[in-house]
Amino acid sequence: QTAICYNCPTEWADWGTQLRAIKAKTGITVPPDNKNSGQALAQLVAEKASPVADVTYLGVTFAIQAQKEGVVEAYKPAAWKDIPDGLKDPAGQWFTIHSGTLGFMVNVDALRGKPVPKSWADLLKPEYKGLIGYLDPASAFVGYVGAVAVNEARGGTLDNFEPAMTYFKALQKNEPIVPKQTSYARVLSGEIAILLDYDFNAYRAKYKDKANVEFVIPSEGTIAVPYVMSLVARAPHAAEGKKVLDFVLSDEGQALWAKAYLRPVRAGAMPKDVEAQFLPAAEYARAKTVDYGRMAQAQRAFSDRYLKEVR
Amino acid sequence: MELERIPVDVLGVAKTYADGTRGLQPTTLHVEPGEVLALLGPSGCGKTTLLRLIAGLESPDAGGRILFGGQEVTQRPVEQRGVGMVFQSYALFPQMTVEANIGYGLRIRGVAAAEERRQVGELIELTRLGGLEKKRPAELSGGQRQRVALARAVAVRPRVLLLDEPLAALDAKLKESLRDELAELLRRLHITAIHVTHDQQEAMAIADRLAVMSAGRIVQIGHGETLYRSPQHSFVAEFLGRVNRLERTPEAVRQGVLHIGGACIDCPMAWRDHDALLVRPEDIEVGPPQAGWGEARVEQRTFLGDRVQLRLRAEGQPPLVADVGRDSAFRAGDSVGIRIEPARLMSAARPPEGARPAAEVAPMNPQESAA
Amino acid sequence: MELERIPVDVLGVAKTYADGTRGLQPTTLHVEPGEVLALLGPSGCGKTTLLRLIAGLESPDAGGRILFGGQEVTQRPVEQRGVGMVFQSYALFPQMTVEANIGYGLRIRGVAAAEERRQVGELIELTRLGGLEKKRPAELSGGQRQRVALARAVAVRPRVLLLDEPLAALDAKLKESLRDELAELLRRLHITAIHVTHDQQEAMAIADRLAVMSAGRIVQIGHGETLYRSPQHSFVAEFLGRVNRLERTPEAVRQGVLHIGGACIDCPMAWRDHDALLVRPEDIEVGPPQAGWGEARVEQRTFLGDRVQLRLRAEGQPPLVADVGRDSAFRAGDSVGIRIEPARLMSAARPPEGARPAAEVAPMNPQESAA
Amino acid sequence: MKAAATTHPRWLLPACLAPAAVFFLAFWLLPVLRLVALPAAQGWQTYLAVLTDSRYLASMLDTLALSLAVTVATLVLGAAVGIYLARHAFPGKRLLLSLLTLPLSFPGVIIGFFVILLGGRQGLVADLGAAFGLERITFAYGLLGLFLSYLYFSLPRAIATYAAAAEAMNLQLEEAARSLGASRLRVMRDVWVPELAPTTLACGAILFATSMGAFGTAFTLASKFEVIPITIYNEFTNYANFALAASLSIALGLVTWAVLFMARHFGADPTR
Amino acid sequence: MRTTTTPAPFLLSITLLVSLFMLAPMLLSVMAGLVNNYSAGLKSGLTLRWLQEVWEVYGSTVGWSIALALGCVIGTLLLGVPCAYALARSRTRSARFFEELLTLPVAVPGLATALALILAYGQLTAFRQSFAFILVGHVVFTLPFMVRTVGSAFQREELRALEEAARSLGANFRQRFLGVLVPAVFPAIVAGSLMVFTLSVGEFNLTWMLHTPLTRTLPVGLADSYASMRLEIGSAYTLVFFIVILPVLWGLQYLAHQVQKHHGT
Ligand SMILES: Nc1ncnc2c1ncn2[C@@H]1O[C@H](COP(=O)(O)OP(=O)(O)OP(=O)(O)O)[C@@H](O)[C@H]1O
Ligand SMILES: Nc1ncnc2c1ncn2[C@@H]1O[C@H](COP(=O)(O)OP(=O)(O)OP(=O)(O)O)[C@@H](O)[C@H]1O
Ligand SMILES: NCCCCNCCCN
Ligand SMILES: [Mg+2]
Ligand SMILES: [Mg+2]
Repeated sequence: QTAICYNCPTEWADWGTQLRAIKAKTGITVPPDNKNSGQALAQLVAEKASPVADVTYLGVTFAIQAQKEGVVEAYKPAAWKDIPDGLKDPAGQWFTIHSGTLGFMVNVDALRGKPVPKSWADLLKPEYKGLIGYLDPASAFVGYVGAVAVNEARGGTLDNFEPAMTYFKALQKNEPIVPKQTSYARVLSGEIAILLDYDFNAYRAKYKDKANVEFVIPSEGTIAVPYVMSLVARAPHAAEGKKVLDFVLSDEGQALWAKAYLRPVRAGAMPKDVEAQFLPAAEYARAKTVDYGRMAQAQRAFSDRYLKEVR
Repeated sequence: MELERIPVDVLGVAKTYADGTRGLQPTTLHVEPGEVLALLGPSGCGKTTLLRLIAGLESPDAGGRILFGGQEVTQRPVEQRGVGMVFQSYALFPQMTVEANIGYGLRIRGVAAAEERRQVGELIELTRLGGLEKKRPAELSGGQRQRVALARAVAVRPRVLLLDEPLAALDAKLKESLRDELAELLRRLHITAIHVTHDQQEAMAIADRLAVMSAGRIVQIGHGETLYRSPQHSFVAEFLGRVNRLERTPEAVRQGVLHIGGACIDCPMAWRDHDALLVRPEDIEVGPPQAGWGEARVEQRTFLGDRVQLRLRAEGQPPLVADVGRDSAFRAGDSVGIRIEPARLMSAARPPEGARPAAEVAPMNPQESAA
Repeated sequence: MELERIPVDVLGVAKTYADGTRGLQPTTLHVEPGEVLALLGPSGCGKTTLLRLIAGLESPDAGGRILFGGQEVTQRPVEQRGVGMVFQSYALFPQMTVEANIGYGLRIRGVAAAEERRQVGELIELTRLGGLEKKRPAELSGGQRQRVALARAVAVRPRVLLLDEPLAALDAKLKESLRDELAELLRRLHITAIHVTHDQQEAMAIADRLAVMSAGRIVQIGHGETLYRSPQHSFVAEFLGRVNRLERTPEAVRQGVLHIGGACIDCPMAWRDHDALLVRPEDIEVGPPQAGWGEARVEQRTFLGDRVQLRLRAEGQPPLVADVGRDSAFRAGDSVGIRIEPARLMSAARPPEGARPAAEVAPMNPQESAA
Repeated sequence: MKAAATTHPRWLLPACLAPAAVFFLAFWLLPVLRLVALPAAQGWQTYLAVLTDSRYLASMLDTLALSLAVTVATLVLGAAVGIYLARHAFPGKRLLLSLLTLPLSFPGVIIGFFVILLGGRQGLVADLGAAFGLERITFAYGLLGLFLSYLYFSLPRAIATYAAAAEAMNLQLEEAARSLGASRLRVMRDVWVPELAPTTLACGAILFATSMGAFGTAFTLASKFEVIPITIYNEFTNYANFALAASLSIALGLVTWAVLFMARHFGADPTR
Repeated sequence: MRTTTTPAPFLLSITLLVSLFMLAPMLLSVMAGLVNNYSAGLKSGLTLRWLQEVWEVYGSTVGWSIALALGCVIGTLLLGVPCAYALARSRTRSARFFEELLTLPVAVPGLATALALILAYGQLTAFRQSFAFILVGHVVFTLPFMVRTVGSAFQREELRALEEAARSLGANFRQRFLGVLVPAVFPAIVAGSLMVFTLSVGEFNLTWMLHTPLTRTLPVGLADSYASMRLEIGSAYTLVFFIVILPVLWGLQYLAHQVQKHHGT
């Protein structure tokens, strides 16, 4: 019994543990897969005529795009009603399983004594020259999330990316590293001291990998983003796929996400001891949500503009 | 080892290559059973083309026919003609041992291993390759390779043996000794053989008859001695050895003589009206100045071991080269007498293009094509 | 074109290659100003090694010295020795025209364009390359290439000309005619030259003196005629031409004679106690059987154009090869008489290894190293 | 001798060719033709995207410039090393040569990472710099890093090719030039360069082709300098815009193929 | 060629510099895969645990990659060697055209070739989800290298003579092709195989699109581990790559060398 999941990498969001739990509880083998959201979407579209995957895990905007391409299919998992509206497609073409909040993942040691930055504005200071990294907004979903976050924080909207553009242009003076894929390891090694990244990565580094890492929610505010899953249209092992989807939303599955520091979509599933390891709720108050449908629509125009203007 | 002996007939065979080059003009040739015929000529004259046509490695232009033992083989590919070939590069199979090379044709024919061993052993003995059975071609000397190539070619008991410059790849000293060895081997095998070369000494040493070729045709065919002594064309004379060109003034032509260093030599009847004649270096006698002999001065003396070569300057003639015995005492600067036996003079005339080859032994010509 | 003429001295020069091969044993050699010396010997005997040492392309083992015109050049690289070189493969620059090849050394020296043109023109004339100025090496025949290589080498007015088998790449016919041409050219240039070859006729035709080498040493040095007629070692005798080996029974040795076909020949005093002697094919006289001559049977007769080669079987001797005039009427199977002038007999002895080379013209030997 | 048209049965050569031809047709030519038709669905001008969109054009020109620079640098360095290795015997030479050519089998990802190990913030050079009291020198993420990584995967091919070519070089030509008084520089100009010209052309073409298509390296380094394979990748993964990705691929393929074709046309075979 | 003893200081220094540039990263990464903590360096101590971890997660990719590369060699041999022969012997315009076509996969980006393959054959699920799908891509990409390497060997004049010699001895096509021609071009076949193996084992551009979660190869795994895991793990994976690939490559190189020596004339 096998189900293929696109974009379920062992090292991201602790999918490794999740996949083992799926195997143990449902008997279904899900091989790990290291695509990112974009790669998964492209693959799904390419394989539309004869899909390989049964389920997929995507950043929310990619799920909306996948829906448009018609490569996903409606399915309402067992815990459907526990998922807040706005965090799921009404028909069930996609639904959130957990979410993360974008902020600064800071390797304090790598700062070599400099203060931990607290705000978007701090990052523009010359003292952080060479220490900052962010994922390519034109290439990685996390990168785009960072752009939307700074844009919202500095007064922009999904119709007006001017503040983000100005910010990235200014940031270039600090010679940032702009990788195209998750760079968790590079922060740990100190190659990147400050990375625009999710809270769960920072907590993992801090608590699991015992690194001297801090997570900062910038004072001007940020956004939280849902990560969603979908059943692939005409999935070859649809039955197994559905079982997988049910499991990741089950109490047990949700608890596993929480232990990996991903905020489970079913709020009740968050264990108290884990909650304590997060930043206080007051900090999280600065994390907004946005209209993810419009965020998806705006992505192309933003990427083109970013590629043209930020050099 | 006794081999079948058959005659080979080439009847009006020509070859035009795909790019339009006329590799061979229409040619007719008869080879006697058991005869060794040499195809001799300068580079590009069509020797290889003719040999490959006989082998079946090229197909002739329409109209040409090739008969082996009276039987038409024109349409048969080389695999089925029963020829043995020795290539200039030997084309030994590099990955096979000497034994395996020689036995290749037998294995192809499905000869039993024991029988193959026996026959290969016999050939190894014949070609004196004993002790080298397990070596590979790369480990052999040029002469040894040549013998393996020959043994491989005759192992399949071909009806005709074809050799394309089998000695060309060897150095001068080795060539000379292998030449005699090959001649002996061919005589011992007594097989109909056609041997391509551009070395006249090699041709004369190995072959019963020589066919001298030029520009895609056979210009003269016959025994080496005849061709050397009485070439019917200056081309043949020049090709078979060094020659001196002797000029005749119009007056000398009228008088039927040849002037050289003041002496007057009677011209043989046949070349009476030619304005130039040829003579070979060894046919110029050189002695002390004496009555009736021409006068000449030695310009250069070159000791060559078995003979001495003198460059002579005689009145009324371009510089002459004479080969004299190695004890000749004449030195550069000496005045000497020279004499030429009239019978040694040869024609310097070039035959008209496209003339039929002059044949000493006339080949049977059932249907010679127009050249 | 007049060139400088200097003597060349090689004093106790040896060469051990990086892999331990002794390419040349300690060697001492004197070349007279303007002399053409040939280094002659079989493959691998060290000819090229010696030549390259003189050129400065290899450095000698410690202790060896090389003098050009009395001046030590041992440490100078080839660029600064003022030598001209002609390579076996000619090594013409393929991308340059004939002109550009010949003028290359002059351009390197910064000679003005007009002067270069003048000098190149002179050389083109000297080497009869007129009309080919604009051609590239690939478009030239072997002989033309060889002349370009020579012209290029002498264009820089070298003090010593070094030639490494300049004719080896040519086919037999061309070789013979270019040999004489090269000899003439060298004589006209009158330059100190060292010429490597393994062809004895070439060496004799071109060089004033020959140094015959074997296994890394010079075994005999002298004029071609002397070496050919009175070789002091069987190696030299064999290398300079074909020889027959004549065996002597212990009894014959005691009697101071040589038995051949029933005849008895007096042995020259010098070789009285040798148990084998050598004789060249052209030194065996062949005539009708007659009193006092040995008896032999003709086993094979090969017509070679300028001569006839007979293989003879005489009692008491291995098969002999005799070269006779081309009009010789003897055929295979005939009984003939043979005679050998005792003065023509040569020693078959091998000198002890490491012996000092026998020199006809003793080189001046300031400090000959122990061999 | 000219190529002899040895008499073969007419069907023989086609029969030998058939398996490869069928395979190639089925698994490359037909699928790719279908891909080539994709952009047409969005209007024919999609084919010209690389010319009409300034961003794609810039990306293409940048890639061309980078590939060209890398090719030239690799040829110079590869020739020097190849010639040295062919000329000089020393213990461990075979091992060194095989280590130097080993990266031929490396995926581009590894190479990108190597450059980070060398020139990243934690890299060897930065550490060395810091040890000597200088600031931490980083070059991995800039143009220099990209250039060096391309150099890294190009050098092995050049070294192997030049070592083989230098092995076959006619030493006598060089000696002839020297005997005529040529300096080292002259020997290089008049003997080495012409003699190695076919190798240089062939090797240069394949290096250029490889550089144009290199993806993994640029992907790992992710410098701001966007090469065309990354642009194609972005179109492909971010928007699943296959038509545009195909159009850009065609443009890249044409440029690369043209270079390979020219090299072969001038008598040098890059894939040999 | 003879080697010389003439010093060449300029060439030597370039050689040293380039060797350093090529070898240093390999050494660094081997080291990184063996230390406990890369940023702390050697003083953090040596360990095999990264290697072990890699072996657990990615062990299967090693075997598959080698199997794939060997399959690719076999595939290109079966398709390429007869094809090389045909192209070497045929002088028609269409043969030249086909030869030109064959090199196109080298010029077209791997991504495009892979996409084309998926669009054309993606619906054959069993095929799509097996290693055969990747194999097909690798064969298409490496075929020109095999064809050209072996083809130039077939074009040698002496090969024609060898073939004619075999014919004159009565060998039919199969006999002379397998018995004479293939052994005679064996050095080229080994060289071509080495090249194909090398290219296949490191192939990422195509493979990255063609693979599925169940059909991962070494380079794909490498990209994963570099992208998402600890530096030490990525490095340990590189070390695994060395350990696995080096003996195979050296074995093949040794074979090539032996064959060359054996066949050298
Ligand atoms: N395959 C071919 N295609 C076109 N022309 C050819 C071919 N083979 C030979 N020729 C031409 O045919 C003529 C005769 O060539 P052939 O090889 O028979 O000469 P040859 O006498 O054997 O010369 P060589 O002594 O150089 O071997 C030459 O002009 C040659 O260029
Ligand atoms: N570079 C080298 N390294 C090692 N040994 C060498 C080298 N060059 C020549 N030799 C060896 O030195 C000896 C003399 O070689 P050399 O080239 O001088 O001979 P040669 O008389 O010129 O022969 P040939 O007539 O074949 O050219 C041979 O045994 C040869 O193998
Ligand atoms: N195999 C040779 C390495 C060439 C690198 N090309 C980059 C492609 C990315 N994998
Ligand atoms: Mg020929
Ligand atoms: Mg030599």
